[in-house]
Amino acid sequence: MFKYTLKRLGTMILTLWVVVTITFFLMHAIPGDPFTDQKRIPAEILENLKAKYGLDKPLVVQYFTYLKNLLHGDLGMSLKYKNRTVADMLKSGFPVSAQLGLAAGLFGITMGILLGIVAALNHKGFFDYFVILLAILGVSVPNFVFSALFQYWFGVKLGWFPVARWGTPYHVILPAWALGMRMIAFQARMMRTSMLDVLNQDYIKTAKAKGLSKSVVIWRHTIRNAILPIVTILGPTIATLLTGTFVIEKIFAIPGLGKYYIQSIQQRDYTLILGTTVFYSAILIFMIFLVDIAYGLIDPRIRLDR
Amino acid sequence: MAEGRKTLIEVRNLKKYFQVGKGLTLKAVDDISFTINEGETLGLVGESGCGKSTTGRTIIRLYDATDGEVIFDGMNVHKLNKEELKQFTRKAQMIFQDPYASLNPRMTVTDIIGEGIDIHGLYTGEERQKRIYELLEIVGLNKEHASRFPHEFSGGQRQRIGIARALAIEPKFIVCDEPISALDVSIQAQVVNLLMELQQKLGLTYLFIAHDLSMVKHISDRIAVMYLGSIMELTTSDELYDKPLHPYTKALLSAVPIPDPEVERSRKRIILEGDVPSPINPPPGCKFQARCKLCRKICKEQTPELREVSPGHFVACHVI
Amino acid sequence: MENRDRLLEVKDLHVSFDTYAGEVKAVRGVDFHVDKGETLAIVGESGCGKSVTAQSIMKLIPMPPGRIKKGSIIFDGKDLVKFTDKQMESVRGREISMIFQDPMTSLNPTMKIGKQIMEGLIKHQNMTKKEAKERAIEMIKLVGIPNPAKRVEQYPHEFSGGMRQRAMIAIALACNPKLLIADEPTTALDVTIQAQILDLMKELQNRLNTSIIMITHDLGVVANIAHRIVVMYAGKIIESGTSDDIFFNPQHPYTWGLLQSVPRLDAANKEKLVPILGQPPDLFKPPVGCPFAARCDYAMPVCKEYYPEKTQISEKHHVHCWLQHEMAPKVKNPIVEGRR
Amino acid sequence: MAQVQLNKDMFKIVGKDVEKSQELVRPSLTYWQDAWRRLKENKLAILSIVMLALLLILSVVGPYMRPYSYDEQDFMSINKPPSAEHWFGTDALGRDIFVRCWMGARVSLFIGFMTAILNFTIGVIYGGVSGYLGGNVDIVMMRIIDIIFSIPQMLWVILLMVVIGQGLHTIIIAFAISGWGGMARLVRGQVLQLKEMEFVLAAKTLGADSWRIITRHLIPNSMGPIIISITFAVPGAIFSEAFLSYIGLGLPLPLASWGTLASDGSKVLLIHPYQLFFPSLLISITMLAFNLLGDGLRDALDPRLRK
Repeated sequence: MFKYTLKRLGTMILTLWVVVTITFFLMHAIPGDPFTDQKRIPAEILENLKAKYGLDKPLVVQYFTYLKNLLHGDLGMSLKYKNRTVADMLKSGFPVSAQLGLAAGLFGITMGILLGIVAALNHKGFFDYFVILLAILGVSVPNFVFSALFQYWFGVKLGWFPVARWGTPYHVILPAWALGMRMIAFQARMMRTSMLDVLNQDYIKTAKAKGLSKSVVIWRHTIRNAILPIVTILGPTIATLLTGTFVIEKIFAIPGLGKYYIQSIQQRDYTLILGTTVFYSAILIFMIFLVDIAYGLIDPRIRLDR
Repeated sequence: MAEGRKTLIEVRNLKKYFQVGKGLTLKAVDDISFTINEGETLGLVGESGCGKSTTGRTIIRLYDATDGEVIFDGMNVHKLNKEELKQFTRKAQMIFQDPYASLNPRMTVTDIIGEGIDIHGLYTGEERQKRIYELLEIVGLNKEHASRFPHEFSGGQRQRIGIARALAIEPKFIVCDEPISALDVSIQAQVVNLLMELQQKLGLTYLFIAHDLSMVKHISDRIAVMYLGSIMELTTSDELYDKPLHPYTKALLSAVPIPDPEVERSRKRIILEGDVPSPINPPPGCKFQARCKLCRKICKEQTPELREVSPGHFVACHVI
Repeated sequence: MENRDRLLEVKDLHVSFDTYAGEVKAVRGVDFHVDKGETLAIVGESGCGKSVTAQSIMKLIPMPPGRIKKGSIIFDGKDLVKFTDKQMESVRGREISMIFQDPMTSLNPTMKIGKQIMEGLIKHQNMTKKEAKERAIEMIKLVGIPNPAKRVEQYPHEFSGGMRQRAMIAIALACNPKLLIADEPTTALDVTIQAQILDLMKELQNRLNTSIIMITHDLGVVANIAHRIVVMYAGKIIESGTSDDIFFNPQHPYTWGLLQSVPRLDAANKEKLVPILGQPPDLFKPPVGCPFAARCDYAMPVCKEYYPEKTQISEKHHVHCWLQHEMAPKVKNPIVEGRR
Repeated sequence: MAQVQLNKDMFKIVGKDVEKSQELVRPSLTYWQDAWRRLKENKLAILSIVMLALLLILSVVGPYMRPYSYDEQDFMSINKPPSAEHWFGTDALGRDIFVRCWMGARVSLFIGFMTAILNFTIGVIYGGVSGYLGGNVDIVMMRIIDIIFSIPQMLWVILLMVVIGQGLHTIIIAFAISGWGGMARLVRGQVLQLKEMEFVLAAKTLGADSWRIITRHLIPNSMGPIIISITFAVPGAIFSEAFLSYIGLGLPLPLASWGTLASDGSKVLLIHPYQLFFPSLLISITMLAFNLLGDGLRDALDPRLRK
């Protein structure tokens, strides 16, 4: 297990490095420099600005400086917000996004798995078709549509929850729900297939042949094995969750990381784009690492084989 | 009955290793040598993982050998260039184990059987069709089956199609890789009878690979017993049954149940203990040492050579 | 017919599967019984209904699409067909156990072997975890797996095929069942391992006096282990009798065909096999008469019209074949002739 | 059994009738015919095909059904709800939403199909080479994919859009560069599995060259899963485009796609909900139809059902 973890850790760092490198050079491949559009800046001030951000040095030097600073957690200064570091902005936005993501993720995974289980146990029954329908709707309807619907119904018409903004736990419910819809759909579908697959396995027959009760067969033998493939798709799921926050935070006017990211894109704040992308990637790669480790813990075959 | 005949295939010190991870070598075939005479059937038996299928595949160069050579009719199979290799494939063919996986599900029976004819440009147009009908008849199917797809046939019928495909380019030699083990008993006999008839009629040479010793004994002139990539014993099939010498052969023979309750009741079994060890990084010495009751010190140190103890009877054992 | 030694009696069992294309009649009226301490072999080729029959006894066929249409399964005086799922739970594993063909897939990959043995014990014998574990270690030792204390803590992927089948036997026999159903338990194993497992089963049967139903297509295995044999074809029993009856005095042409189509290790070399030509019928539309008629050398017009009644040859030996009818011509029995 | 009339004639041995037992009773169908038969039985899938055909037709003729052009502004009728004149209403600049929706359909569907085709091409070549060559080449090629695609596609797309600028072509380029990983993995898996199948070995034994093995054996047998994957790739791209437009990285004005329309509509959601409703409905219907069709194809083409 130790060796396995170490190997995963190595892969993680390598991946992160590749991503940082690609992103860095992509950002610097943009023609012109970040200040081109600000025409009124006199030449010497421009030079000063460039020097301040280190843009006057050769690209390779900039790259290594960036890497070095990155190791210290320094992601540079924002180009558009004067006197704010990128790290600062991430620090203020991340907890909000994390809360939203966590709420949506927990909600999505639990609901998805639950629905998947119920559907599989009710195979070809009414509830099964209901879940299939729900799952297809969930992947077919964009989450900004869900957001709009929820805002309109539960916010404006019924007035149960605040329409937008952030602050109290009440504020979390609508955006988390809208964000979780797609996840529910994915997980329910996956869990259902996985359950049906496991239910057809020989070892389920063995368990039944032992005289175990239906509930024991389902809980102890079926679900545990059926959840394994769910764990493997957690990585991509977290990724969709992450990109989902961009839109949701915009719609619900939530002061999270996604909002900064979108802003940075619209304002072409390159250091902020670079910093956010690197940060997102790091989070995601770390999540995937955690998922891999969790998988190793749950599945004894992996634990010892590698 | 195979004596005095010309040698068709000579396998010399053939090795086939697979790399299965860092520093791990799976020695599927580990230095084996034998010959097959023209018109005879050599049986190759052993338990799963003993390397018998790999041997068959390496002989016809589906796999490249790690070391050693295969001489077929004067050709050094693993040294042939592209053009020579194509000529070689016309002479050596294979029949596969799984009747479901061995036929391309997207092709009609005509195209499956005709593939070899097309590749080697033997016949075209109407002649090609005529030849395919002829082949179908030879293997006990009929014209109506030609336009059908593999999934419409039962296992036994599919195996017949596989045989027709191999026969289409008129080979001299066929590797039969467990051709009957996926079939029901009553169908097995059909296929075995067909193979034996074809051999008589067309003068074919077979390498018959199987784990079912009674079937191998039934069809083969001589039998080689494999264990963990090595040949343990090689002799005529009657001699193998009457006078087995290697302790593994003895155990294997005694493990095969005989469909006769009277015989079974009075039989004394040699029950081997434990399982076949892994062929990955095997210990030095005799491959069978871990399960052998006669194991001595030398068995753990030296790999026994396959030597001729009486005319035509080869054994690889220090104790014999 | 009342018999104190009788453990299981299956009467007129019909099992069907509803598929989208229609009803597949997998088992079509099957009668047999098992006595205490005996081994009954059910022999037949793939698709003949032998596995379905066995799984129906445990009511392990998936329902739906499967269903027991008709018949009774009397076990120890009670009709299992009428049992509810809940009632079946106390039969399965405790009274009747089962082992399956593929030991690689029939153990739960994420559960320790020990725990898989303990489950049944805790459920049926009200053992504490500690007692169950001790018993599990004992069982592992009993089935001949070395190092039992270490092995209970391991997962199935750490066991070889033969060892897994031993573990399956340990699970099955943990609660001392009266009947063990073994569904092709050695088919996926190598011969030397098969010999080990068969030996083990016989030894345990002697020691524990368990009855065994052995499902197999391998006549060699049957000859090795069975006391009595039932031969199935296309969902019906076509002949049944003691091991000696079936091997030395079979009466059904299908049984003749089966025996003649397998080579014997101790037979003279290159003796031609007598295959059964053709294919078994599709059970979507089973033929009205004898299902074997299309492949039978001795088929008569009557065979294609009517299914033959049961004919008693001796106390334990009966057969379904029109050749037994008084109007039928006398034919030579190739098996009896061959033995002379 | 009822008493039957038996007579001597019925007891003459006539022997076996092997032909009869070997008769193939079921009709002969090719793989594609069989798949089509199964697909036809799936009502939802057929409905989806009809819906998609309808969408395609409307995207062609829709803009000509009303006497407005997609960029014609009419300040006399701003934010008008749906009516006989403006079927889907008008937007903040007085443009007809019905016409804009079908112009948007052209753009969205074009993006969807182009992306699917490009991903298919790159993915099949990359995955095919990786799987067919195997060994170390395969290991390296797959490692590259693992690293690149551990970051969600959307992040790459956003970066690329920032770098190469906004526009219809750049969206498609960005999707093409960032979206072929799944297809490559799928094709590689298929090839890897198929090339060890006995029928491919048989072809090799017969002396078939690589070209023949690839064209006659590998490609025909991996088409099923590839087609399914393409079916899911089209809506995926439409979805992503909508998403991009929504966060302001979509098409430049006055071009419209469903995504930009929805994005515009959402700004006035609480006052004029219909402006979001129509484009969202079209997106959802398209997604639904493709997803249902994909599911139907999966059931129809799944080789496991064919035994």
